[in-house]
Amino acid sequence: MIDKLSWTTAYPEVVLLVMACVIAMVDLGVTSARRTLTYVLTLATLAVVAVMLAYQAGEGSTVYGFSNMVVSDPMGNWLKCFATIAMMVCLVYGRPYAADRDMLRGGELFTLAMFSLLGIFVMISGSNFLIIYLGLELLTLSSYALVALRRDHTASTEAAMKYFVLGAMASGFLLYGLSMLYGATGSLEISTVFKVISSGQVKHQVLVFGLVFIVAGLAFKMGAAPFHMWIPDVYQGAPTAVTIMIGSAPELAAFAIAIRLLVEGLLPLAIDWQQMLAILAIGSLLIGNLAAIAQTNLKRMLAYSTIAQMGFVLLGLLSGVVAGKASPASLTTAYSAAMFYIVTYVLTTLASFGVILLLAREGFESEEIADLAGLNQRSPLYAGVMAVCLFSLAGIPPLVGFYAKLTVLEALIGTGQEPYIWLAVFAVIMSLIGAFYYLRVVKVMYFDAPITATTVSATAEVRVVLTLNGALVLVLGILPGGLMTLCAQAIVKTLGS
Amino acid sequence: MNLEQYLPVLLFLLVGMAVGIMPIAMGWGFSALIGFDKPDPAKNAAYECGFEPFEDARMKFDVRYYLVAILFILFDLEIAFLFPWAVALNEIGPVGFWSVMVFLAILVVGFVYEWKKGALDWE
Amino acid sequence: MTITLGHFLSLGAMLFALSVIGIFLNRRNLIVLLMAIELMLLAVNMNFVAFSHYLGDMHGQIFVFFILTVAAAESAIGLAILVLLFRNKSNIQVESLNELKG
Amino acid sequence: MIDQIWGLGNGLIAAPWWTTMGWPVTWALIKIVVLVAPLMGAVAYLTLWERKAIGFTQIRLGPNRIGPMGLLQPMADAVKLLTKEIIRPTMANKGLFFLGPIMTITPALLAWVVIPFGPEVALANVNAGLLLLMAVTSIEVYGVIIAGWSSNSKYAFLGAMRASAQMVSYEIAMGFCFVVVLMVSGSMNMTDIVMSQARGIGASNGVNFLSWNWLPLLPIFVVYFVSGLAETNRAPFDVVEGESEIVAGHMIEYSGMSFGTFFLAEYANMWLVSILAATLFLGGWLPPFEFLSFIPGWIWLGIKTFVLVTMFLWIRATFPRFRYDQIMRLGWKIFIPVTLVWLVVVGLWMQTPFNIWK
Amino acid sequence: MGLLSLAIWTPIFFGAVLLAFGRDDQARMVRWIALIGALAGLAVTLPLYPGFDVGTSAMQFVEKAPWIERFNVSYHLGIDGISFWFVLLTAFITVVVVIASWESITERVNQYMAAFLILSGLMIGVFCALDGILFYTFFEATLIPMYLIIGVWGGPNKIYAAFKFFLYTLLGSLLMLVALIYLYVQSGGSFDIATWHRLPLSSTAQTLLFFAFFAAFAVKVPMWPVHTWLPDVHVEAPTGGSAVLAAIMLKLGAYGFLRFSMPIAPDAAHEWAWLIIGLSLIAVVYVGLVAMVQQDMKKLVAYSSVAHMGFVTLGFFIFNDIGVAGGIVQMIAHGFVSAAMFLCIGVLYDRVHSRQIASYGGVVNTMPNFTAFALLFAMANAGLPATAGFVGEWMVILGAVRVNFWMGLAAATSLILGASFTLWMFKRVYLGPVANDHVRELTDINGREFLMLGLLAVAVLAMGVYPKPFTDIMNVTVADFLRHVAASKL
Repeated sequence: MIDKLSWTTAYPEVVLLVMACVIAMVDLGVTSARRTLTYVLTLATLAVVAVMLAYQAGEGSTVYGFSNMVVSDPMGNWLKCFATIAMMVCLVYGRPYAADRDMLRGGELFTLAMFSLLGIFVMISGSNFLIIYLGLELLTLSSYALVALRRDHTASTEAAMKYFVLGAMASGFLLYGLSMLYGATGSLEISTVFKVISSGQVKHQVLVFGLVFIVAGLAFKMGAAPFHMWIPDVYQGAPTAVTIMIGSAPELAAFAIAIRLLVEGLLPLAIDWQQMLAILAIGSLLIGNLAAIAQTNLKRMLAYSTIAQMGFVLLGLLSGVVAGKASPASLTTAYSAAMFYIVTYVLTTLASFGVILLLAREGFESEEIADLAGLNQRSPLYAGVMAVCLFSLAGIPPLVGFYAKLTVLEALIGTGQEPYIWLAVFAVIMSLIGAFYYLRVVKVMYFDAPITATTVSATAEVRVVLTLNGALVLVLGILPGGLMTLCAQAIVKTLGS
Repeated sequence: MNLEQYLPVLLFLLVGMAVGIMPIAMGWGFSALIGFDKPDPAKNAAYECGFEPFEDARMKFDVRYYLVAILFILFDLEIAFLFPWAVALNEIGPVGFWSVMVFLAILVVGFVYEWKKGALDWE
Repeated sequence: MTITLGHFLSLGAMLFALSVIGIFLNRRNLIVLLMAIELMLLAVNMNFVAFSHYLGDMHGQIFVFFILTVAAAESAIGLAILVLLFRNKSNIQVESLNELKG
Repeated sequence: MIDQIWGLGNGLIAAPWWTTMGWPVTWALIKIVVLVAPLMGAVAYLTLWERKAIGFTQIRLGPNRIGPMGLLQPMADAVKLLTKEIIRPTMANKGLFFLGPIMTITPALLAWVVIPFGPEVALANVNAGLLLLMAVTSIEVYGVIIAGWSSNSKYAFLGAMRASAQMVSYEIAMGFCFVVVLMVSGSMNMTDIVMSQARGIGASNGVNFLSWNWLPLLPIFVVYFVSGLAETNRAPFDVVEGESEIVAGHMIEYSGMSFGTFFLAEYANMWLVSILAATLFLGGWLPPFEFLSFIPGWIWLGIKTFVLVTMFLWIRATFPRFRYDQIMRLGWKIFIPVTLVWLVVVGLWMQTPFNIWK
Repeated sequence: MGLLSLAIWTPIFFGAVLLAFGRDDQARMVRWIALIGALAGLAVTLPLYPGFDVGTSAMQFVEKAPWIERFNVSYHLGIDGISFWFVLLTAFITVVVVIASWESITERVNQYMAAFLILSGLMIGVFCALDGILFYTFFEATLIPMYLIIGVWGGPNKIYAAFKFFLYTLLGSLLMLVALIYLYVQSGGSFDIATWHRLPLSSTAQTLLFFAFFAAFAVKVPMWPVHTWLPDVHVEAPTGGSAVLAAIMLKLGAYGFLRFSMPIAPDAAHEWAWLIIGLSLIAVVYVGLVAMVQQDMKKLVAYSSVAHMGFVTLGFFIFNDIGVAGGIVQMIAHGFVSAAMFLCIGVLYDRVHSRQIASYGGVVNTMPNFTAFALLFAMANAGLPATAGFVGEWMVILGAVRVNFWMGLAAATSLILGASFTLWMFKRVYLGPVANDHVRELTDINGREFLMLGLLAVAVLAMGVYPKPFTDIMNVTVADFLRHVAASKL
């Protein structure tokens, strides 16, 4: 029975879990205020895991393990790899911030980050509803705790509470949908569910009933309107070092389960869920972009921008099946576009929150847009990084955000369906509105006079990583081909069968 | 399934409640009958060592009680997990056994962590 | 009268609806919110157990087991956050969650 | 004989509703009454025995005025409690205030439903017996909390907090004890648990008691029994009602029979813990030596239970009260690790060829 | 690396170097490096002229390399007779602008110079790109440096102007993006512009595409009524920004008409030509009148730019060789002339810090050399013969008359209007007695300013006197272009 487990599918998870436990134990003996030992161990572990994942992903094979409970496929491995790297970057950026705010009294920031990453892994790997659910909960439970990590801060605890209530409700919705699917198909296994639905023996109404809840739950997790309520509050209220964690790697996991559930499991119902996603996408683009204009808090603005960006991801997801027919080409185009979008979005988010983290000092959060005033005079480098990110989010070439939008629009228009083309036009107009509020931040950084003359200082590792991160947004913009091909191949190999 | 075996459980539940209610009802009845039922404000006031009650009794209390409650919930569920495993231990072979050992190991990590963090101290 | 799957599902749906209503309409106490969330998970459990029984498939009940555990962990974290909130705000009214908006 | 009575009752009314519903219910009720009535008697006389036993330890007589050797003392106590005024504090939540004692006694009685008094002699021989038992006894803590909360008195409230924290703490250790027992017996059915103790080297050689669970699971047995003390809030774990600190704890506002109900529950719980210990660790109704098997099983069970319950009294007479922090430390930092370790030890043991529970 | 790549990346490289290593306290060195970068950028474009084969309409100096293989996007560069001069023009204007900004910019010089150099490279990229996405990338990327140039170094109302500039142009170009992707899908997965030229399209599709492109290019040109951003931006932009904006950026839009709208959707172009012509005539006549009443010199020149660009679009959409060629010549000429006009205003502004016509008067008394240049450029702007402005306008008017006399007449009024507002401004600013103390204290242009105005003056005169080299290069291409546009795709 041992040999049926296929441990190879779970090596990264095992390493991560063991090391998370070890680090939790080691941390008990660490007395340094900045938790250097814990920090270094965590980063080393994550680096090892990332290499393992990249290696597995590079092999490009799909392996099922643990009696078909988990799957290790290229898409999942790449997403996990990116999530690991994102988490490393988050920790590098976040440590000085956390140390200044008494969040490193224990090593929880690191262990919880690792556990949430483990949750992400499990979520991405799950090929069974149960596993996906467990991963999701591991992720969200760790996230709740992370948000509340700054114990004496009212806004953080309030954000944690809101996050908790809405997150738990989202899980409830998702579960309810899953229970309906289970009842209708008699299986928790995604591939079996797919087969049963494809056979057409199941009542359509029951499936759609379940589907509504699943889509609602997913929309909650992704932060798509009208289920976006938690995003602004949590982004704003959480300590920025945690906001960056919530805003980056988990988005990859949300994307992965959307693919797993909707595509690998419920593709025969694509006509139904594509309509739902279309509504969600329109709502997200509309609400995200319009509400962002009114924000004065940068984190909150970026939260609304996240909602808007999720609208684009949804557009990618919904353009896979054309007129009820799923051709491999259209599927690949659509889902690899969405994957490219989400990966590059995470990259950009990391850098933009990294700059916010960098500017925050002890007792000063630097989260109002006005706090960035004259950043260009104070530090042209970081102003440049931020500007690159903002232009990228706005979708201006030659930055990577443009190619993300391009791929998604291409997928949409490639369907050749008139409603989809109008959707594309709508998305384009909305991103124009988006450009406005991103520009406003650039304006503040470059055109306004600085409030303080203090120069921006950063530790060496933050400086290097942040510069690389910003440069990557630009370089991937100039040479996006590699990542696009990677996404496409990952999707082809994963969904090919 | 031997659901019919649960009929006595239900009946016993009712009897148990009756046994709880009856003495109180009887006590009530007797004291009313004999005439000992004479409430007055002082008698009906909450006990406070002879003082007037200062404030509402539903006050803030030590956060450690919450902590105990939270830890209890978690550990109790671990036990709930162990129950079916323990029952089936002879049938599930080494894989089943070692899976739960891993589970217990993680549990122990958590336990040691909270111990070292002082969550179990009551000082 | 025999109890069919439909009855269980209706009960599950009612519980679920009640919990959603509880979350959205509750304007008073956060503890009630936590309870509504637990209720939601119980409604799902009801579904799973009913399906599992009528399908003759064990997996649904295993799922319930895990949901129960997760629900416990969730309520533990919820309570912890609640305690923090109470320490910071000195009350746990839903209305007091008003610092973040816009 | 029992079968004859069953047949007699079944033939009493020749209607389907009677044979399918009416008679089984009546029959079950009869059995319940047959169980509960002696139990209440045992509870009542446990109070007398407690006072007598403590009297002996302290070289005094104990109750000796009412009836010969004070044998009617419990009756007198009952009459006194019944006629006392039941106070309803002004500030209390009335409904909850009376729900408290009911919630305490109901589970204390309900748990008895799965206790086997002999082979096939249990009210409900359910498969998930131990689970049901654990579920039911867990409800007890609600009674305490409700009582403390509804009284709206600081002493009651603090007492309830302490009591519930203590009870839940020891419930974990107790739960782990159950798990270990389940591991070795492979069933949650109480009868099966007893029967599993009838196998082994000791049993096949006529010395049954060496095959009982108490020997291989000695640490677990000790932990279980001490946890039982704490669960029932008995001395030396009775800080809940520490007279010098918070008077009677969550029961402070209760009087007359509503107070008496708490006592009924407490003593019923003592019996329950004892009989459970006898069932899980001391072979239930099994005789200690094969040659003693002519004595009926229920007598063995009774003897074992009585010895254990007397241990409660002995311990009360002997030990000073723990401080609260000591109680919590014992529960969390000693019992849980001990049970965890023993659980792993037993688990590993069962994986080896030396497994004695095959 | 081919010549075109060099032309694009040389200035961008220098810009990046300035951004990375330039420091505010070394402004002098930064300026020199910028000048070297601009000159290097110009130098690598010069070999294009001898290397260019005037006898063919095919793309020359072609470079092609796969870029984003996933979407079949390639790094595909090439120039033909239409785009040839714009590459040189851009490189040339960049040099002039760097010289013009030598002293007037004192803050964050490295960023300023870098922005111009990068902008220059990107604009050359637009003219060279033969791949839809590459074109779009360069086209859009120009927004970023220009936005920063206006916003950071602009006038008091710079932020409003910068936003207006960015959002107006972005709106148009996003619709163009949709059109590009649509074409990609229709062509079966190609972003190659030449492939698109040959792509048959239905009438509806052509119309939709035409208007999608129209949205992008009309804003950029700018055509009436979407021209309103231009005066605002010109007023607020720094001198160099205005010069580049007027000289090159407006041409991006007009160039887009030639490269995309007309060859890809020729039937729609014919069908909707009346609209473009109408709008162009409105621009020429109405905007000319508007220019007349301006009090602000920059605004006046800005409006005159709108009017002149109206000529360009008019020339394109009358579909004959003299009209199209005239339009292109007009674009080049306007590149020189408008840059020169803005630089002249810049010279005055640097000294008096006012752009109001009323603040000046009798400048000729204190700045005779400068006034001579100003007179030349004013005459060119008014389209007087023997200046660059004359050639293009005259060709367009000729073309228009061939199609319809009244159209030609309406277009010709612009000669009168142009002369009136330009020369009237010249009279009020330069002629007459010294108006106030500011003017009295003016000093004449120094060597640097002389150099930059001189360069432009040479260009303006050369083009006006001997336009043949310019038209020679484009003749074959334009003829071929017209043949292509005349053929229906339906």
